[in-house]
Amino acid sequence: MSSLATNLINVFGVLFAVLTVAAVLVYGERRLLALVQDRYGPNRAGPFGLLQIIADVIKMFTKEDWIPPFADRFVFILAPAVIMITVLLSFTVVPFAPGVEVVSLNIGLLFFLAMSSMGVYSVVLAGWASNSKYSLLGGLRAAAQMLSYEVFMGLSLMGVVILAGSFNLREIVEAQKGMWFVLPQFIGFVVFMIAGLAETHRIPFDLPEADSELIAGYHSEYSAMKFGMFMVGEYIGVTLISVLIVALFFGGWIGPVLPPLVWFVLKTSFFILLIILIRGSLPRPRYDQLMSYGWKLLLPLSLLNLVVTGGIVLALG
Amino acid sequence: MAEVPTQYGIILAAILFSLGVAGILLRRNIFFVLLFVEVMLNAAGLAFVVAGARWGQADGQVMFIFVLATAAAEVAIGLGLLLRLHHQFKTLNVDEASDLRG
Amino acid sequence: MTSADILSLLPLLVVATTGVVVMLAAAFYRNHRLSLILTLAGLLTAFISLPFVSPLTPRQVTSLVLVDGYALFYMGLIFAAGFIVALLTYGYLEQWDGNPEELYVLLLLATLGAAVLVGSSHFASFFLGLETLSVALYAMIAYNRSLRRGIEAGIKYLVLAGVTAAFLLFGMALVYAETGTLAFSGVIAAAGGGPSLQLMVGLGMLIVGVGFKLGVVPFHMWTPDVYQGAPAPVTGLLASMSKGAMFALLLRYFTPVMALERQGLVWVFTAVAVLSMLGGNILALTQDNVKRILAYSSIAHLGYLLVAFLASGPAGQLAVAFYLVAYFATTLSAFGVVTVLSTPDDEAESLRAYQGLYYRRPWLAIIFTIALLSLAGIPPTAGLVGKIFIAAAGVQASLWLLLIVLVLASVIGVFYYMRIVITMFRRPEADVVQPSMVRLPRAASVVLGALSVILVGLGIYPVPVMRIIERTVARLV
Amino acid sequence: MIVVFYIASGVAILSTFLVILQSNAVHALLYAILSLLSVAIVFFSLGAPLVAALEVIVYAGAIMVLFVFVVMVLNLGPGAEGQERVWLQPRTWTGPVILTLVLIGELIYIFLARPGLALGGPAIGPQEVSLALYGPYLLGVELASILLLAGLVGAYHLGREPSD
Repeated sequence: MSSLATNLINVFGVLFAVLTVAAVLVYGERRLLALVQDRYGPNRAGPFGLLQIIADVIKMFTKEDWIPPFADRFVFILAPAVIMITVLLSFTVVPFAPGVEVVSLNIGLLFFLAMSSMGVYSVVLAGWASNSKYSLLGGLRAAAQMLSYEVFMGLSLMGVVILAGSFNLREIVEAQKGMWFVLPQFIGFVVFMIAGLAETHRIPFDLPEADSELIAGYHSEYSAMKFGMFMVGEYIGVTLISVLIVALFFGGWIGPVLPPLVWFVLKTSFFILLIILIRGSLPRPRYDQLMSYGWKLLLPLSLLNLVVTGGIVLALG
Repeated sequence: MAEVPTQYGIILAAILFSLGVAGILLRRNIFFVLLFVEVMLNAAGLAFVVAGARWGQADGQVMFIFVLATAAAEVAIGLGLLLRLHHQFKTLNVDEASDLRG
Repeated sequence: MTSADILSLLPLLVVATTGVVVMLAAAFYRNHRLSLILTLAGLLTAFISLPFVSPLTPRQVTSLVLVDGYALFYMGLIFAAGFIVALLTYGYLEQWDGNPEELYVLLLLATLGAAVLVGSSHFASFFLGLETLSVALYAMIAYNRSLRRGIEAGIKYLVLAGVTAAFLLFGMALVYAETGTLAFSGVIAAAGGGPSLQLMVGLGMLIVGVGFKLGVVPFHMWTPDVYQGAPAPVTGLLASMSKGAMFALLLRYFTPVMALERQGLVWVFTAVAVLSMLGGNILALTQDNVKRILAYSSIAHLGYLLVAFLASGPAGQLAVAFYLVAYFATTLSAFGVVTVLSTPDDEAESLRAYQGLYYRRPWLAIIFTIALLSLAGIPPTAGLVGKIFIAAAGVQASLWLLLIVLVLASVIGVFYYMRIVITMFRRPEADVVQPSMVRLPRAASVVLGALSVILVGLGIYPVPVMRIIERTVARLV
Repeated sequence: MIVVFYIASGVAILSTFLVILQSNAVHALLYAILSLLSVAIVFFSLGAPLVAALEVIVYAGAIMVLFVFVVMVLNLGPGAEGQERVWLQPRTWTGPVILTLVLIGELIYIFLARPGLALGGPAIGPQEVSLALYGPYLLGVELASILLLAGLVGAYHLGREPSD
């Protein structure tokens, strides 16, 4: 009975926390970007513009939910749901602190990779179902980009798996008691971070949406709550990448003095802020640059990392 | 954990395999034909995993991984050919794209 | 894996390395001649390494590959076929405006797949070798991607081979579910414990898969179309290497299974052999396209080989080995002639293109004639000696029905082979537009000449080859 | 786990069946993906978590995306369905369907005919599979890489634009 209650608390706690973070990010990102660009950002609604979040939500809920007549209705509705489901499901395997996780899966990391590979469909299907050429091009770009960067993402994590000897995220965190994996796996960390940005198609990897070329790409035709789901999905994705970076490379909840959960939240916030600042500072590359960067630099790098890590672990017995 | 009688697993694989065969017999669009080849390969992989589970060996899963590699290679070439076919014949229908006659 | 293990895999490793080297060379510096030279060097090294590996055999390298005299013999045959096809390809693609280098990479990978196939002792290596061969062949068949029929043939082969692979795999999985082992030896041992219905279904699916690859009746539908649509040298490869490797494997591992389950399987194979011999030869009579005729002829030849397979025993092994040597040389020689008369965009395949060949290209016509005589089994060629061996094996096993059909089918076969020969020697009519004269590539002419010498040589004095076969293949039985 | 197996099996069969009936390429693909996902759950219930994950990552997540990719490249919008509908007329499908039903019936009969096949053992995790893969099956891994190389070179050659 008590285990059921704990489970329920964990499930809803995680769900609530993640959605709250996403909502706050909608506001936080704009404020932070404004700071970077030396302007105010949203500052009218409420103190420091904090009520802007509520205003945005109301706007999204009350707008006309329009499905273009030329679109494929079924797929059009399905696409935004896919991103929400896959990203939220990924959170189930993340250990936030001892005892605070939804499920301890022995293939946790693979589950995350599986979900992120399913996430590709939301963008691709949205691009196809909209039945407009900008969306189609966006969807095509997204399919190629996400499929490619998934490869490096998976490979970059295998070094961590070798060191921890497990796919289970809890065991991976516990294996970092002595040393954070960011030290031996620095290359893995860098590649994972870049691939993570590409997977969530954030700037500088936002070619699938690229406002200036594709007028928002795959979600050109989306409005109201469906558009909202894409946006929230993106913010949850950013949170997920940060959470995983912390769990895989920065010792998860491990830290002195403060309670574990606080450490986890602090570390995660740092990476979320970092990702937002990256958005504020980097330009978008050309599409071919993006692909050749991935295949010609990141792939050899992550393979090298894997081979060297495996070799050293073998040599040390 | 696995308390499922092996023959049910094999039957599931057999049904999926047969559906794949049916799809190939039914469809004349090369796109669907390739899709059903994948369905059949996947069913064969399933049968391997079931058989491996029956004997408690890892071999079945290893074979599944090889099947996966095969499927990937087949799809890569198959879809490449499909794009060429569409380019040359302006159709994906295998009956229409038929120059070779004896 | 010990160093002796790795050493005994040397031929395979050489071919695999060459494939990667040719690919990397093409990535940095595209040069047709360089690719050819690397390919030839690799295949030659692999071939030369065979006798050096031979003292180490028989050796089971992991449970996947068994390197023994039998495997090495057929590997040698496969490497030789790859070598000849590479040489023929060079002249064929010399004037082509596409990229020829990838074909050599694919050729090497296909050769590797076939070599693994004959050395496999496990479902995994069987299947992976077969798929490597097939996947490389898909791309090779459709190599001239601006040609509609090439693409069509590629798709046809891909779909059928994909379905076949699925059948094969499902059959393997069922056998595995019954026996609990994936190694051939284990499967054969387990099958001896009393055949169950499930096992029979599994074996049946395996046979469907194997039958498709061999292109025997009733799984032959793809053969003529694919032969016609593929580039001529690739067709040669398809007819020789792909079918030969599969047959070597069939002979090795199905013979013991057959011995266990005498009745059902023997009848199945007998029916397949009869249908292939008759069907192939009769269907060939109606054709006007040389490549299609050769396709049907290959169906019939696989039928002949099945007779030797059914005869089994040392005589059968010997007959199959010799017949495959003769068949490889003959097929490659026949498709070699087609190759040198063709360009990638204009294949010399209609019978008309061969009219009066003797007056334009006397040597080529004579070489083709020798090849056709060998296919028909007329003295003094290797084809006749091969057929005699098969007949001898059949007599030993008293397969009278099959022998009668064999003789009957051979007689029918003579008609269409002679039709091509007569066409070549008939004076061209004045109004027929002569096909443009392509320059005869030097490498190809040497190869074709050598093949003809081998064909006649084997027909007159087959003893040396017999010795090699006895030392390697027959030693097993 | 038994219940999970049966439900997932049911979904797999149903969705594969629906693939056959779809005239729209993307809808068919969606059902195929659903079928693959439920097969992944079947794997999980059989105690094979690694291949369950691989089924999703490689099959559903990579191979099927390629199919969608091709649909998008060819721009097979909702208009391309007419031809497919023709093929789904009763007179074209009765033959194959009867054949398939017979096939399925036979297979079920054969595999149900023999009772008492042993139940599966304990779950076989990623570690055991990896040890087998890089132990006795090492040559198989190498061969699979060669196979993928052949696929890569072939697809590269076929897919390139003719101009370069």
